[in-house]
Amino acid sequence: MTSVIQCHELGRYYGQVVGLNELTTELPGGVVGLVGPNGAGKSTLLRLIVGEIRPSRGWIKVLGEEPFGNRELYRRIGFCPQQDALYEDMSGYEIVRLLLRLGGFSPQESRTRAEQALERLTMTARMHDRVATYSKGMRQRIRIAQSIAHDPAFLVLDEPMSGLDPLGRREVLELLRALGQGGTHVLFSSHILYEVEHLTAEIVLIHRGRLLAKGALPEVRALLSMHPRRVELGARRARDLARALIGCEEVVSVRVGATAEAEDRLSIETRAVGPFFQRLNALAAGERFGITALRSADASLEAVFDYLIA
Amino acid sequence: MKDLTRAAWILFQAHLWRIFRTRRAWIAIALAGMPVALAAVVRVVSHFEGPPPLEVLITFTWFFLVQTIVPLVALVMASAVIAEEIEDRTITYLFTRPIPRPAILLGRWLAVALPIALVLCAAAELVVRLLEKPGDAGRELAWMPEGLHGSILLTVLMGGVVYSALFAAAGALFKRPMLIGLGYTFVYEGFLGNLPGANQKATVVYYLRSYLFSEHRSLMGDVEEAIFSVPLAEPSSAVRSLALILLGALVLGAWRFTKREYVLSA
Amino acid sequence: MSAAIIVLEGLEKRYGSIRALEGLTLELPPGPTGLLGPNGAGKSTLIKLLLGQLEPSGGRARIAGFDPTQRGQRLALRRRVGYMPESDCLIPRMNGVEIVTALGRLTGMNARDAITRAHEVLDYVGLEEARYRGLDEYSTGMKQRLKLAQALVHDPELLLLDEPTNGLDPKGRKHMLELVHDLGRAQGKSLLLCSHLLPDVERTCERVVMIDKGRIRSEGSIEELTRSEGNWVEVEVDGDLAAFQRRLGAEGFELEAIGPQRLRVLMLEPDGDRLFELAGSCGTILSELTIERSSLEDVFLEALSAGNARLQPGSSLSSPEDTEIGRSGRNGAGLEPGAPGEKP
Amino acid sequence: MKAETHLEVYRRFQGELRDDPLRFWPLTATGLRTALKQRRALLVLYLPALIVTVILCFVVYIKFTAMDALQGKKLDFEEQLVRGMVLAQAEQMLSVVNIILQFSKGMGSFALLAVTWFASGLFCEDKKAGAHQLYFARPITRLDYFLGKFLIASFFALCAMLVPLLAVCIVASVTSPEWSFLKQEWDVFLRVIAFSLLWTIVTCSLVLLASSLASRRSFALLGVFGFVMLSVPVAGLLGDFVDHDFYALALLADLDALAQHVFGKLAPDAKLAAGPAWTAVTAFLLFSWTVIGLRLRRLEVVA
Repeated sequence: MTSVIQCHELGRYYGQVVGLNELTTELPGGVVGLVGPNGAGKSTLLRLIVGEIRPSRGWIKVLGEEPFGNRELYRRIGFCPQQDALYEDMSGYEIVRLLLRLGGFSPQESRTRAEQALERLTMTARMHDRVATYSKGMRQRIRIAQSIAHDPAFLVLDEPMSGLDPLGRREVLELLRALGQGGTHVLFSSHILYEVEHLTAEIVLIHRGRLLAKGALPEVRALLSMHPRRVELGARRARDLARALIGCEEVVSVRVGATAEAEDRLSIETRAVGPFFQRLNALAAGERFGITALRSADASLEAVFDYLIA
Repeated sequence: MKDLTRAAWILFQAHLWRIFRTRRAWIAIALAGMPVALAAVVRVVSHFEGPPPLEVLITFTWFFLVQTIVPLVALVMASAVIAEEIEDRTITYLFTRPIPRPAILLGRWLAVALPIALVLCAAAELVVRLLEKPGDAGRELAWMPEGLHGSILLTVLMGGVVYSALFAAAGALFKRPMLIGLGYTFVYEGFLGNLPGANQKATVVYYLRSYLFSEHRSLMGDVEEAIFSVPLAEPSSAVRSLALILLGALVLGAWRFTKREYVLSA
Repeated sequence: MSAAIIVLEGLEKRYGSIRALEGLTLELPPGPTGLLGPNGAGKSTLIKLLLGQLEPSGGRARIAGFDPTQRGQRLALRRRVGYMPESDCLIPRMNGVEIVTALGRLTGMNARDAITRAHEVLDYVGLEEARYRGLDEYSTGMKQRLKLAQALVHDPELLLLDEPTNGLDPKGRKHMLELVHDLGRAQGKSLLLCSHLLPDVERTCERVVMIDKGRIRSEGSIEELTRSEGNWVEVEVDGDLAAFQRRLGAEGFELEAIGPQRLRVLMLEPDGDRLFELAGSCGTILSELTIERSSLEDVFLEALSAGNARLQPGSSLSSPEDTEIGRSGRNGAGLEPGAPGEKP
Repeated sequence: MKAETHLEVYRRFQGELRDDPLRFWPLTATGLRTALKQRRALLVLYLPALIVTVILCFVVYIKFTAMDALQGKKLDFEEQLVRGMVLAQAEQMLSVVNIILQFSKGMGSFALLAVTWFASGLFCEDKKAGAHQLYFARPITRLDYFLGKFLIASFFALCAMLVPLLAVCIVASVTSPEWSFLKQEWDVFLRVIAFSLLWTIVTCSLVLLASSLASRRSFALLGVFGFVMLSVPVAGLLGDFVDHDFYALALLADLDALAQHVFGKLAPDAKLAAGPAWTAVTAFLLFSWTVIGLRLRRLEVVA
């Protein structure tokens, strides 16, 4: 996977306020989720990638080229901004067609591409109405449509699902997945971690303007050795299972029945999750503990996020 | 250069008649309509026969129309050309297209300059038509000195175009173009333009005045005579200076617009 | 306060020819309830009715003991209802404490009560020293918590929260959800939570009401709605998946692959031990074993598509301020309802 | 002492929520406190007014004392010179009532300025910040909201007019020999109050109308000044060419005409008679209230 973005000591300051503080990294292709608390520098990074602002220090290369002021690069990049900004008195179709024309397409091709993009965002029925009459979800679809209409090689979206209802959210997730499978590199920022996890395992975590973590979620979780892995179990003979498990040297702690009605609940912390599962399977195969549930409790992106941002 | 003209042409087409869907256009039309309405009232109810004395015509066309309404209409419509895109943050879409940024200023300004010119010339024409009495169709505008009607229209047209370029550029240069524009029109030009002395040459209104009155010296009346002892420029040189101002404003605005990073608040 | 705080019987609301709400019959007991529905389903019309800002066009309703058909009561009921608006809203030139105090007094509190109560709710939502600062120094999270505080200042029984976690980062959302959870469960307030983030609703609410095109599509406790019929068990397998599948097939279990390492096995009664034995016998390791429950999202999408299927042609349009005619005619999301998509 | 822990995070509110008729009053009280925080603006606007008031009181004081000193008292040369000069000046001055009349006209335009500065943001800033969503979720009606804001604006107008005028009247009564001013001209107090209230209503309605129409405070400011400035030439032109009654289109002309009329001093040959001024003002008030009512109706329905 060629790296889509390379940056070296990339920094950006607004006066003393730090937007981004010395980022040196390479971001892979494919679908990547950019996460981080408010004000961590996500929007700043996206704007640097799209070349809307200039780095204060260091450099950044997107698809091998410096983005700021680089007009030709915009033929290969699609950008969906976070702000809800559109030309209120034009129609969705007119906006997408105008931006395609400015993208260098002929009038006929702009027409067909605009229709296709709006079709893909299920906006065909309302595309000729004025944007002022659109709901929040429809405005969001127009913003996404204009970013994919010219089939960019690299698509950047700043919180693409904000304001959408559940139907819209699922549609946009499916669209991004399809684009990813179709070979388009997608980088999108989002605050809704379970949606990011639902779409991709590749994440980039930024906090206070610095890169905190990068890569596939399971690997990132494994790197957090200072946080032993928590596994939750449900079993009819919870205490017997607990006694058996406390014997394994990978197990760091066992909690039984933390709350009254959770008598059959078991929560285990282990440093090496692989060997632990082997030992558990061996035990469970040997003796009937009445296991009804087995789940790793802190492998989700939310858990990793809490550990890193804490 | 070809990219610039192509992008400017596309933006010009896209935004040309769109301005009339915005509230700004209706405010501008209302402004332009005021002199016309007043002229109509004066015409219908005025108790002097025949065409009104030239002073009234000059009052309407020069003082009221060219010195106040033309800059105001240009300000209301043109100052938003870039400023609105920035404030509404729709500029992001244009910045992420493979087009030279000056094309945005040029294209959008042209799309506004044309309607401004139309609205103002229509207003000027109506005012002049209204102030001459019906009935004596034969003489029609005969009472007007040779060529005054034409030069009034041209002055209004040039004023509209040059002012709109100035205020469009102001939109790219400053944060609050409306206030800057008002300040320029009523404080800088209103004040400096009427002060005796060579400093008048630094205002657009001087060149407009030169163009309109250089051949019709007598029309300016005694009051103006005292103030503007400064010799008026030749019409051709006045037009040349106006063109220079127009180009200068657009180039400065485009240069600043390209260099400036619009850090849109998150 | 066990009685239901909201009782709607055939409540209707028409904007001219458009029927925004068509005969809503609903009882809202204390505790947190989620109000779900696509854009333009009539949610905001319902909120306006519950706030006593609109006069119902038909049907009867009792909101916090008041009857919204009479104008006087529509005003009085706002003393018992707290509203947290969705969009950004603040009173210009005032800091946090001043805003909450002013709104408290506007609800009928005297000056002293308003001040003490303002500080009380600002402590509750966790706005420590920020309460004295102007709102331009507030982060989105702090603004959302301030909006919640102003809704709580007059201690209403009913709370209407419109997208409280909108635009918040994960930490802010966690904090807001904890507050909502505590208000609904521990403080026993009746709470109507509008949100498009269904997992958030799943975590904080006990019951859900799904609305689409002005009608209630489905209603009930989340626990019942998401319980799946047959007891399918989902398993994550490390090692030779095919061998394990063959072994299960041999034992006569009905199964289905739902991902690179994930299987779905139908078991009469969920017996993990048996699965471990079978896994052990063919040398594979089970790293996850959960009883399958459909997510609230699936239930929601199914309710919508079922609603669309039963839709008679030429039915009512959705409420005017947010029409999505093009979309509402379409059958749910691309996915078939109840299809085994990955669970979030 | 029995140990107890109060860990309950959320305490219920024991007080009661009164439904008193003055529902809008908190809106005014909090609005005023916020507006009065603009120290600089208060200083810049009201200090000159204060100075003018003090000067005028002094002039009135001199006028009366000079007349009093007239009835015999031997004076040396310089004193005579000074008193002669002052007396001459006092004589030129019309009677005290005319002073007050001119002063109230001056204060009328100053009130317009003050109200425009402090009140032009009342509606549009609320709309822009979304405050209406908070207000209308409370048990207040559109009328309460309007009254609350109107009283904020009137406070600034009354401070600009009523307070200075009454001050001058009181000084006049006190310094006039044996309260003669009070005995003969007691109706001036009523006229001052009547005119101040009338003009307060006019200025506040105009500014609130602009505020309800504009999307930003600066536009509302522009709108008020624009309306007042433009109405003068328009009224002038129409008045000259068409009919004298059209002078009433200029708000400032109405100010003068109404002041003259309220003080019973309307000169017969005045350019603008009282009648058209009253009709213009009442028409304007009705127009502005209906427009404000319509604009507030759109604000009310919240979600």
